[in-house]
Amino acid sequence: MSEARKSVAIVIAGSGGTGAITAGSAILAAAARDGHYGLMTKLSGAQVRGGEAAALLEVGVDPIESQPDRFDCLIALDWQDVHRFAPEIPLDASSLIVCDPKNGAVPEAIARSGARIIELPIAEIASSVEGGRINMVGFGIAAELAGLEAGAVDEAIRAMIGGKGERAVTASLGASAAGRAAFAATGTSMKLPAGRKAERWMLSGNEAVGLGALRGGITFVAAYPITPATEITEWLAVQMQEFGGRVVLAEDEIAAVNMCCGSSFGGAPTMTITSGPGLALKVETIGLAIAAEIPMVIVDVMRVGPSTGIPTKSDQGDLDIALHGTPGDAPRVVVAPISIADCPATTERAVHLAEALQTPVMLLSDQSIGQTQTIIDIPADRPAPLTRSTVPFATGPDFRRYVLTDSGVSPMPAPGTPDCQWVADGLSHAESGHPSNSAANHVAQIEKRKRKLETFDFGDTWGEVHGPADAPLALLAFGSSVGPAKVAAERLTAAGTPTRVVALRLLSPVPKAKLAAALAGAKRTVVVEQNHSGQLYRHLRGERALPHGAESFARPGPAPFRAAEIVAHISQEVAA
Amino acid sequence: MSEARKSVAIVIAGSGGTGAITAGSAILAAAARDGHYGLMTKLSGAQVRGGEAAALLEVGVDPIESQPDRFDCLIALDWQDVHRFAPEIPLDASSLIVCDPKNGAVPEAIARSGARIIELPIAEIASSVEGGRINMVGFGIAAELAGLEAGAVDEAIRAMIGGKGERAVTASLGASAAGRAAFAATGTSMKLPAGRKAERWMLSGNEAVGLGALRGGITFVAAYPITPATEITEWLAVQMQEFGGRVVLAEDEIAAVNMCCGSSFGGAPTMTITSGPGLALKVETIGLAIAAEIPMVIVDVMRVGPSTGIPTKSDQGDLDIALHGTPGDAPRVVVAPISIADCPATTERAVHLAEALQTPVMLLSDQSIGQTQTIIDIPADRPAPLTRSTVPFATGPDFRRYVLTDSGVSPMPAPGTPDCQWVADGLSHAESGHPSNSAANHVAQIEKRKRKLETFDFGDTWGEVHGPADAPLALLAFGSSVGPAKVAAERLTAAGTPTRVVALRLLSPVPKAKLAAALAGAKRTVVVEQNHSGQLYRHLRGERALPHGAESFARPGPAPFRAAEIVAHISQEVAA
Amino acid sequence: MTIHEQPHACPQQLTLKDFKSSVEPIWCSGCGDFGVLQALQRALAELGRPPHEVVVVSGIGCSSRLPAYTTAYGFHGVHGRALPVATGLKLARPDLEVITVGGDGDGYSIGGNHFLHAARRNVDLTYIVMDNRVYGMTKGQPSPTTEADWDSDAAPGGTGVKPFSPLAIALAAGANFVARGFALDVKPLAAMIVEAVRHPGFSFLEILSPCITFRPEEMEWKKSVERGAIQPTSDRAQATATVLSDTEMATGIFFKGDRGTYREAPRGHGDPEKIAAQFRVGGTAHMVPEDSACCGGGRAL
Amino acid sequence: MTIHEQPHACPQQLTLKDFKSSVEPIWCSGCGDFGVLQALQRALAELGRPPHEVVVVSGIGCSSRLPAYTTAYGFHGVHGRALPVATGLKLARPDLEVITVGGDGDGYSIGGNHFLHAARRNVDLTYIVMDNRVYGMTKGQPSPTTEADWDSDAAPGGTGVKPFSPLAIALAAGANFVARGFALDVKPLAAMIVEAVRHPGFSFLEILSPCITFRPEEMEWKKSVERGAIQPTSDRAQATATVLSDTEMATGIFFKGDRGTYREAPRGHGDPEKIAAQFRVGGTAHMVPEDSACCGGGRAL
Ligand SMILES: Cc1ncc(C[n+]2csc(CCOP(=O)(O)OP(=O)(O)O)c2C)c(N)n1
Ligand SMILES: Cc1ncc(C[n+]2csc(CCOP(=O)(O)OP(=O)(O)O)c2C)c(N)n1
Ligand code: SF4
Ligand code: SF4
Ligand SMILES: [Mg+2]
Ligand SMILES: [Mg+2]
Repeated sequence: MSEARKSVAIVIAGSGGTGAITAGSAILAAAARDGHYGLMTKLSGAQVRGGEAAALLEVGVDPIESQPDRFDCLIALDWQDVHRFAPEIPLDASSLIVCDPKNGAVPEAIARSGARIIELPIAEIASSVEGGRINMVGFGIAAELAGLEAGAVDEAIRAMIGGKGERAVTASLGASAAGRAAFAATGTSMKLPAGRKAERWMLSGNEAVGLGALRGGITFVAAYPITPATEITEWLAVQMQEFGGRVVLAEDEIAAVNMCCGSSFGGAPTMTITSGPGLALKVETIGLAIAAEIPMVIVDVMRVGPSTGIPTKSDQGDLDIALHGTPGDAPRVVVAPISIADCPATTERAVHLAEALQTPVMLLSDQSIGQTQTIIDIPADRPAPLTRSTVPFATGPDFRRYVLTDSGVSPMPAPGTPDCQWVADGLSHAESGHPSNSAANHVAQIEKRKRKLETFDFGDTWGEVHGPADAPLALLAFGSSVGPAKVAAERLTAAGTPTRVVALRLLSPVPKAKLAAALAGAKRTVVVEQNHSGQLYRHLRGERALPHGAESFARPGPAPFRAAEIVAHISQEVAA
Repeated sequence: MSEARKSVAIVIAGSGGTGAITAGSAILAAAARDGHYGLMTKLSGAQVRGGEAAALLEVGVDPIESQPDRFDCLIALDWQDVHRFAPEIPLDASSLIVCDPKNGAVPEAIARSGARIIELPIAEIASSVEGGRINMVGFGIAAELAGLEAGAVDEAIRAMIGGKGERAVTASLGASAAGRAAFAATGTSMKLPAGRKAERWMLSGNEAVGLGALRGGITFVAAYPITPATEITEWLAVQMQEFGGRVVLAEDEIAAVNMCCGSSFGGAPTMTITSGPGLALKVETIGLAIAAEIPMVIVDVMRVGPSTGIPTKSDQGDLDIALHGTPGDAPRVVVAPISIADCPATTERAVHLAEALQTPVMLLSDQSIGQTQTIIDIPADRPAPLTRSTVPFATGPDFRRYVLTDSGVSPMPAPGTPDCQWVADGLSHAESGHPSNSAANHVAQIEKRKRKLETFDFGDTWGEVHGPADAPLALLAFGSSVGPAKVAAERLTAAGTPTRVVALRLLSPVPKAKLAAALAGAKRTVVVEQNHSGQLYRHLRGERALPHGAESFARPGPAPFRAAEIVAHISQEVAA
Repeated sequence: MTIHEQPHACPQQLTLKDFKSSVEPIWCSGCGDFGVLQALQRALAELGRPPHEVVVVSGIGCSSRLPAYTTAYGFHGVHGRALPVATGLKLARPDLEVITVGGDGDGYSIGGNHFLHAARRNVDLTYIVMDNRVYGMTKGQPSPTTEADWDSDAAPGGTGVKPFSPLAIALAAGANFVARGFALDVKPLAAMIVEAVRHPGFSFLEILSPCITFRPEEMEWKKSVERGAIQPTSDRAQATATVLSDTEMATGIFFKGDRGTYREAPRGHGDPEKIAAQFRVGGTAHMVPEDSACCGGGRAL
Repeated sequence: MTIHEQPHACPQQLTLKDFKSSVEPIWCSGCGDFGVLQALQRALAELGRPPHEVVVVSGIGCSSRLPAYTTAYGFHGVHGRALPVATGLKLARPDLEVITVGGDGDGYSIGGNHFLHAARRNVDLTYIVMDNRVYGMTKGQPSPTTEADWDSDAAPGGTGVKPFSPLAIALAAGANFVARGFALDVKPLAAMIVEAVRHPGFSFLEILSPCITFRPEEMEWKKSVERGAIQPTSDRAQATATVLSDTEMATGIFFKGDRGTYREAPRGHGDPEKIAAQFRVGGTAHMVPEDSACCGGGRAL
């Protein structure tokens, strides 16, 4: 893209059954073996199954955390319905389109980009290899374009296809080699510099959250399927066969979160997993868990709302309900991973926080984090564990489940512990846990629950600052908006407007002091988020955690949030 | 209370079965007939039925909108467990306690107030009348204390007891007369000046909301019982037997709100009624109704939360969920009556707004408004009706349910209309209503739904200003906090700190311009609300609708919000 | 969603085409739901109500996408709540023909409570479930009718939980018409739908509808379905015994009852001021209605 | 809530008193639920598990207040959700004795779906419903078991809807033990609870428990209950026929089944780093597990 090429952005697309996604996965796998980083987003049509599909990739020498502004190359396995993706595949005059002339003319919606067209007989190349498939030819073309090392390419094929037997491997190796050769013959290349080979992780945000759950000690999961969150549940169900623990498929989301109440009351670190519509069904019980002080982690992988919205696309519009979707005053912990790489640690931390603070912790991921596949450095650190306080200060008649403490946390012995019987209750209660209508008890307990969040030292959990710490311009973002904000900040800084990014991980309770320190000296603060009403902005303003004059840049899904539009917004507003 | 007595505050209390509440109702009824205003709150113990009960009354020459700071007199029919109410019945040295020496000593918790004790043989007086009951003696004592006219007193008895036959009436008249005589003999009086006799209304906020629903044109109600909202549902079910229309008892709150979707889609003005925990269950479907633009009114009679909390006590803690309890960006209309007298018009208006704007309208009442019985002037005006736009701009293939208009409102023909078939859908959709993943359609529709709220002229609905409009101190309040705020403002003004009250009725969309005008010139703005976290304050700050330096005074239930504590808070903060 | 309806002269002349919309189904080619759609369109034509007097209501799932594919009015609500929507609609608008459709996940899992209570309430509705024994839309998780040993990522090795019989539940809850059909037998299915719609009260149709994508083995149902094995009865216990003993593959009408349908709404004077009069007090013109003056008239206060 | 438990030497010596808490019930005097409480305390004593190994789980309602009145651990959750709480607890802690209690509104109305699915799932739980055919706590509205013509403000003249039989639903859904008891017959009720708890899987006990305040006529049940009229069977269809034909006043055990209970959780190595290894790529030390390298290992992706 820039003069010293650091990455190449490629799309492989085709109609149902052509295997475009598999080809994309293979490119990511090969890039990883060649020492590169990369990121892959999948697109599919409206059809439940079997419609057009596209793999959107960027591979390069540095970690990649957001979708590119434009693509360098579109490899079309065929054209049937692929034009429907045109708005999501920005191409321009310096892009390439590689396609098979047999499939007819490049559709107008795509051709109008002005990209240079390279015609290759993809189908013919494939059929020249026994068992060869066009997607593997496409894979070879992409690998050649990016200049990936032949060894890494073949290794990736072996790793992916190996299970299908040697014949299949031979066919794929052959088709990919033929594709490489054919593209090499065109004389075009966007070769990347050599990568720094190292062992890394290749995974999606949903898998990364699953891993964080296991590391945090989750042994019980109850959930109801919902896109784009189901993959976490399914990943855990499969892994727990080996790891131990249990995933229960509940009859609905209400049952799921109530099962979590039961299991957590029983002493098990517990998780439920959902997306917006399912979260809506859980909020009554989340209020119970807050009032009765029952730990659990609630994962919400956000999609485009309101209502059913666009289930397969990303948005950050559930912040409001995550923070406030409960009747009565029910202060809670809300955290959001700031990248895919951050998912394991933030999820693990979420489990710790739930257990230590005896409260539900909401983990806000989103479709863009959850369903994007990426290559990351293996995270070096894991958060230090925190556990549930279970040892009573006194037993027998003197045991008080909700004894008032300075920290606001009281001992929570599990059933089976002698002489500590207590009843979890959503009614207002006294220190003993007995229901009480008394104002004194109600206020003491509501204060206690607030105190335990406000006095806790969240340490590093609060967030991160990227870029020049004294930059006059600060972009404040959370979740999947952090990636594009970071790229935007780098470009702005490079272009002479030093810009820092404040990536907020702890959304509630608002880490006011840390935020103020992170924003210190900024002349201009812009809250960047992918939703319509500026939910983070409103939240932070409501909490008096934003400097006077802070601005909001909010834009809803379904279109992915790109660095270029953030840069454009900032520059435009500066100009104006 | 003050030197020129304008009201008298009386409690009648007794154990289960003594009939304290009936006596209290009779006092209210008699005061109404004597040209007075009044307000009655009921207290009962933890027992489901049959425990101790108390009627807390204030009657006086002006309308009364909040609980008094203290009571002038406690009439104890007996003492069994009545001490449990002590924190809710503030008495002081200038109060009276009227009790029967046969019931033993005044309980310490009550006696410690230093109130003057007047002993009367209540039981003996009752048994001196054939069929006489102690509560009617208590009623007589109260009527005498307040100096209510004998005719009004007797008329109230006839109206209340008439249905039980002449013997019962005679017994009650006799017992009440005996009580009056006995108290007159003590020489003590807190006689009110003569009232201005006129026909008025005596009703509770819950009934007033019911009436507003009928006036607004509601013909379909689906609900699930929940305290303190059930009375609205029950009142409507009874009235609709005569008025017409239908109340369906749904299997749960989710079914209720979905039934409302169906009925409203069918063309009927529709309502569902609930309290916090039930509202929590409805939020997913509220999001659907917002996305698919289905009108309905959702009544939430707030109680103390979080979770089951204290179902019979008041709090204003559901504002957060009412505003934000939906995944995705789903802008909505939220209104709150500012007094019991305001309930009919605000409810009627809520129905109009739902129909005209094709959107759910949340009506936030609270336990204190809903379950308090009061006497009000018969409201003079009713809001001008607004109706649903149903006439299509075009039919057949050209009909577009969600056609983009300047107002954001599009025609919504009901099933049965030929050539306009459409499908209501919570998926993102095009103008036609067809599901669409396109960013352009999604953004156009999300903007449309925002636009229809933001460009609508809500007129007077926004709220009211009370007191000197140029007062340097402004108290900003909603719902049942308005009453105590008004009393506090009067006192502050009288004491030399001119104070205005800005009573906000339209909580969303925030009427920024009206609010700014109402607050113009105020040096100090204090947002007064009955919840723990200052939800209205946070909301208005988040929306940038508060002047710089505005303060929050938030205090949760269950204790009733009283004028004295608002005055104290204001004065303290001024001093500090 | 706007559907481009063909103009038609007279209801009696309706054909399947009058109920075919221009919206292209998102279903996988070969999905059993195409058969159900066709059968429904045929049935609606035979029933003779014009499309604008029919409403098709659904929840969320592949099967629940059906409303857009007919020319009737439609309501594609949230997951699991089709029956309450249909109930509210039918009660507010008894003049309309209300057909509810959906999947086994939508209707038996998250929507199970509404299924129970709609059957009990017995509003005059028809409920068609396209049972593919899987959550198709979310890509293949077990539903309440999935076999205990069906392997999936969500439940590796199977849930281990025996599926329940939706017909038995419907019978226990009070449904007034209970039948099982097969999606690919379009003509008999259409006839069954016609009968269900005509039968008063809550009519329940469980349709075996193969999911070719996540349960390709269900295409074998073509062979294993036992056609016409069932005789209708009006004896609920007998119908239940038949349901509990069958192979879950028999198609036909199991039960036709004669429970009274849900009552009509009271028709009233519609004058709110007459109602408001009960609150009047202290004047001379109006009598205060007994009881209501002091305690709100409600026994629940 | 803390309960002040008497210390006891040996589980075998437990008495009713060991399960009596110091918390005073909020129930109206004469409420049937007192009988159920006593029967449960007796049963627990007989079962011989110490109070700290027992958990009583409930929803919201008069009847759902019961947990505080025993000395066991307890969970008084939200309205209608007792069974999922109990399910999660029992699955996480199979060593505990988990008893679920509640009312007809809690269990059959808002909680109906969980009732269906708990019966189907067949986790080893006991579910005791105190059925007074009314919502007591909210002051007298009709429930799913209320007679069609019972007059109330909420449904003047009655709902007009025939009540359903919870026993028939439980049988249809797959409950493994189904019985009906009467609250005021404390001793036989205690024996029935003991049997229900001992029976593996989901045991359902419908208890007729009069609400003296809102349904005073139910005190007549003392006379109309048919005691011991029922013989248990293991034939689900036969039990259903008995349920459908009885007067809804017969007490006894209707059904004892032998369905397998919900499966145990997998026990594993518990080492997350072994699981994390599958993500490794590009190094030399580790092989990338087949398939998972490129597409996340899930067939659902
Ligand atoms: C509240 C909520 N929970 C979960 C989902 C996700 N979801 C969509 S469809 C579906 C299941 C569909 O299964 P079924 O009803 O059997 O329909 P099918 O796709 O098999 O026809 C689920 C769980 C949702 N949209 N909303
Ligand atoms: C979500 C929710 N909806 C409604 C209520 C109000 N509510 C409390 S108890 C109850 C019904 C109780 O009836 P039942 O379960 O039969 O118990 P009973 O009081 O008769 O023993 C209702 C509707 C609530 N607390 N929460
Ligand atoms: S996934 Fe299954 S149910 Fe869904 S459309 Fe495809 S075949 Fe039909
Ligand atoms: S209201 Fe009825 S169910 Fe509730 S405690 Fe009183 S008698 Fe029992
Ligand atoms: Mg299905
Ligand atoms: Mg009950």
